[in-house]
Amino acid sequence: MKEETVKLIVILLGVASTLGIYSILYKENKVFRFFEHLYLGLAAGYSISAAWNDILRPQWWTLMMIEGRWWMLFAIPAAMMFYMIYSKQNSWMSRLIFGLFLGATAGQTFQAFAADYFPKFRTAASKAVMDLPEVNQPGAYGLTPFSAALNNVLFMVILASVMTYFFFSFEQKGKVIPSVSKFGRYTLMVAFGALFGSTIMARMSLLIGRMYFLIHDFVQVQLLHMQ
Amino acid sequence: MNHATWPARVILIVISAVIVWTVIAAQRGKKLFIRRIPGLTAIDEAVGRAVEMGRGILLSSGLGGIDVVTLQALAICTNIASAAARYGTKVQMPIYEAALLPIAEDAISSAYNKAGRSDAFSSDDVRYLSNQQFAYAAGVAGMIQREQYAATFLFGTFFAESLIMAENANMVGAIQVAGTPSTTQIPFFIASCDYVIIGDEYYAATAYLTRQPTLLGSMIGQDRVKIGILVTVMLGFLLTMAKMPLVKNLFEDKDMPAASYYSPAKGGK
Amino acid sequence: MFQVQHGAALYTHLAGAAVVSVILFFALTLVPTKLRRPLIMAVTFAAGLFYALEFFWPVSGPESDQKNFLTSYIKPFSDITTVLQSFALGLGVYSLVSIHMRKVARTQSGWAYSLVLIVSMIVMVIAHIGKEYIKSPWVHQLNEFAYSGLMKSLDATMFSIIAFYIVSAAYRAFRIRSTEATILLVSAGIIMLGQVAIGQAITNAIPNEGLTANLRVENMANWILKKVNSPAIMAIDFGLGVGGLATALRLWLSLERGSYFEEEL
Amino acid sequence: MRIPQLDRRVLYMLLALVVSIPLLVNVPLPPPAITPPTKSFYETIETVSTDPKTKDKLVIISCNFGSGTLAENLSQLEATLNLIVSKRMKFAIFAFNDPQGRDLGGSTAQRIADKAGYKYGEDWVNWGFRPPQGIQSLLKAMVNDLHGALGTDVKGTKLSTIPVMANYKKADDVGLIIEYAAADTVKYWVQFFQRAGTTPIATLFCPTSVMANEAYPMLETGQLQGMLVGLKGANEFETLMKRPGFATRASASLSYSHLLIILLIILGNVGMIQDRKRQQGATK
Repeated sequence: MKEETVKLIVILLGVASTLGIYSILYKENKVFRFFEHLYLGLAAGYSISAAWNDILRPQWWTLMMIEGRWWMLFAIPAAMMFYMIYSKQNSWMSRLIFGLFLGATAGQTFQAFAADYFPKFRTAASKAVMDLPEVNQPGAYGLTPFSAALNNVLFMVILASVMTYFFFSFEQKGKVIPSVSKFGRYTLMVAFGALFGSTIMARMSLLIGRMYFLIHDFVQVQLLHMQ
Repeated sequence: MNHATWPARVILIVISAVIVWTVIAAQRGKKLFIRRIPGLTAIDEAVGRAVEMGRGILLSSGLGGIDVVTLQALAICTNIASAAARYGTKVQMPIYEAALLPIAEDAISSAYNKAGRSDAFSSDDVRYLSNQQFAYAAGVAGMIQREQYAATFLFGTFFAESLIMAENANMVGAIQVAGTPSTTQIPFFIASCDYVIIGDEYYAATAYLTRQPTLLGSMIGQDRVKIGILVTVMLGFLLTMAKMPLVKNLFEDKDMPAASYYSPAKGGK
Repeated sequence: MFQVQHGAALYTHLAGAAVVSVILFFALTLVPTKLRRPLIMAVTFAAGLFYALEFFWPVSGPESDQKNFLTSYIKPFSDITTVLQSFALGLGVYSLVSIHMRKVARTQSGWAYSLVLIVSMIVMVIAHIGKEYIKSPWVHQLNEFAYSGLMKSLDATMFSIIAFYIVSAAYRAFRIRSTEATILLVSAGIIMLGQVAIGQAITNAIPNEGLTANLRVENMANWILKKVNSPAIMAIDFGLGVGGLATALRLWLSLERGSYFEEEL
Repeated sequence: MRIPQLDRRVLYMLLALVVSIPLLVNVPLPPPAITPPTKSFYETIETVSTDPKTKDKLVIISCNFGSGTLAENLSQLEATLNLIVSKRMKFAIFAFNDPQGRDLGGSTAQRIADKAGYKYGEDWVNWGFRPPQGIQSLLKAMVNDLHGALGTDVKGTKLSTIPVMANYKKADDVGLIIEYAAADTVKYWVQFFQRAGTTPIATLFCPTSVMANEAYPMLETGQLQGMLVGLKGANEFETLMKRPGFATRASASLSYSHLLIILLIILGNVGMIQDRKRQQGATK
């Protein structure tokens, strides 16, 4: 096949699958169902190939058979333990290998926690209020000392009230705590609204990408031969 | 931070000790209180609705691999499955990460066993779908549209596909409860689901649903740690105000001049 | 003992390893029921301890190359866990294939779709693994069709379908029903306007300096994102971090009597 | 006038139209406001490329995106790479989250590099893809030994034999990291690479606009020195560089689709208030 023919078929397949998937927007139908199963099949095939091409071959097979690290063979019995779930008597062995993964994940949590949260604790704990210089650093939006201080106080108030909202070990009653936690809930709503609003742009960008494919790559270039 | 600094060692060990201590205290029979969490109370209601309507329930443990978040999701799903099994409602659970399949199948089938309904469990109900994000979403969307579930429960790590799943379930009129530590997805769950479990309510869920001493103890421990963090941070804030930035030094990792060094205001040029 | 081997020696070593594997595997099946749970707990603890110790143990060496006695084992260990996890994919594929094969074999309703699934899976495997080994052009073309033509488009399309759903979700959910819903709506609205040129144009006439700058919509949006959003998200994160750490501790120390460790082994 | 509740299919149709029309015909649009993260992004590249301490160091272009987020990430990549090559900085393409990133990044870099007269192997290199599962340990290893940890480039050539890599051996030889991502992959650089050498490395982030939210705090903590927020950021960057590209064109679609959503929300609320009033009237 000529390269151009291949390219054309690739684009036609792309158009068909795009329209096929979009058809679910009208309602669930046979075309969608076809593409859904096609997709699941391709995805499964892709996972298998990726597992071999990107992981098993370079990190296992090559090391074992070409570089001669024969002890890599022990990966097979270890991995077999996953499959012991299908054995009535020895299904406990799948939990043994699972335990290894579980422990490894748990052990890494300490480092992840320290790396993720310590800088945040520090930021929160070192918000200045007094003696702020006129800040003009990137991201500081050229704040005056007064507004920077105000914003930093607000930061603490929001942080504290949202955290209060998430305390579970006592009944939230009395005068102060319920209103603090209510304020926390309201600021959460502001935050979620903001997240929603700012995500719209990302999702629209995706749609623009797809529409550009349909309009430019398919209609304008392939059908109308525009460049 | 590639390796712990001294403050990090101390703080992490204190945090861990507080949690483990409360867990052990709870296991020894210390009485513990947990306040009402509305989103979690809704789980029973949703299962009840599914029973009334005589249609199935969809569980999803999200897109995580073998990690803390997904194991917690699995624990929540197991609780839901056992409630559903008691009423004899069918539960289906599409799985994302193959390595989780045995453990999920095991958990759900043991939930059925506990309810005395092991006959109702079919291993096809916990099935692997795909470990490709959107193939999984397409598969779940298809399942929802065809099976017309009465209730869907989405717990675990979610990314963009959250809305595809939640909107499709909304179209078929399912009652939906969702919970995720992926904070960015919460607004979409709020828009499409009936009840949303926010933030670390997610980690409180199993404690709340089962009232197991271990879990309750852990939750109380977490609460104490959070209060400790809040107090420390506040203290640091006040000390900074008084020009004694103690806490700043305490959490210091390594001097990090990157921001100021490259900031044009201070003149790298 | 663990030395790199080549040629015939490699094969004898592999054979030896295979024999040892079988023996070890058989030995595991003989572990008495009473010892099984402690064994699982020990393995879990040891795997976690490895990472925890590596992190906590004092380090030495030059500033840029600080290590302790475990640091150099981190990479091999994580490599091997990656490899093991890839082997587990077979479980998923087995589950998927067996469900759909059964449908095809019994010609249950929708069996044709199941057939599509299985065929497309096989095609993808041939094309995508084949392209690494077979130099003939048809494999590459098949890969182009299956991967670039179908798979990539399906991925991108399924991702972009969210744009439609976000519109219907916004239309339905953003109603002034309660205080909370109104706050959500207003905040989302300001951000949306502040993000795009056409929204910014509304307040373009207001000077971007001094007090009046606060009235410009993109500044308001930025203020919400930076000054309201970030402490709120940070507060949620603190809770999640502690929750995750607590769950990790329970799993690591096998304190949990959750569903998957409860049953008789 | 009574406003009816719209069927979701009508909403979908409207959206498709609003997004496609600006792609077909030129629709007028006011220029975007340049936001501080974009400005700081631009200035960081300026600073790194002129500071004698950093200007000869390597730039890591980390392409962790696939074809799904092409509209956002690829326009960011094009806009920023154009600036990098005009500063004659040497760069390396790298991907660890999605193998597509290697190909998309590689082909884009090839195109831009060819135009600028860059030679592969002498001015730039493509390190290729490494699986995400082992990325933490890989980055840790890269801190002290880029050549050993990475091994070969995308074509299988040993890094130690590639001329451009001769001077770049460890983290201290890296002057700038730019991460283009559809996920929160920048955290790996921040956690395991950025501050692991003797001096911290300036790190810039080009996320899809959705991932930007989580990254804002990192700007404040100084973990990131600048950020291009999705297509919008790319559009601002193109405006700043006075070199309009795809992002500028697509931002009309972006603007009008936002406007549509706002109009729909208003319509929905008016309809709801009308319904509520009518119900009150009926009960009276």
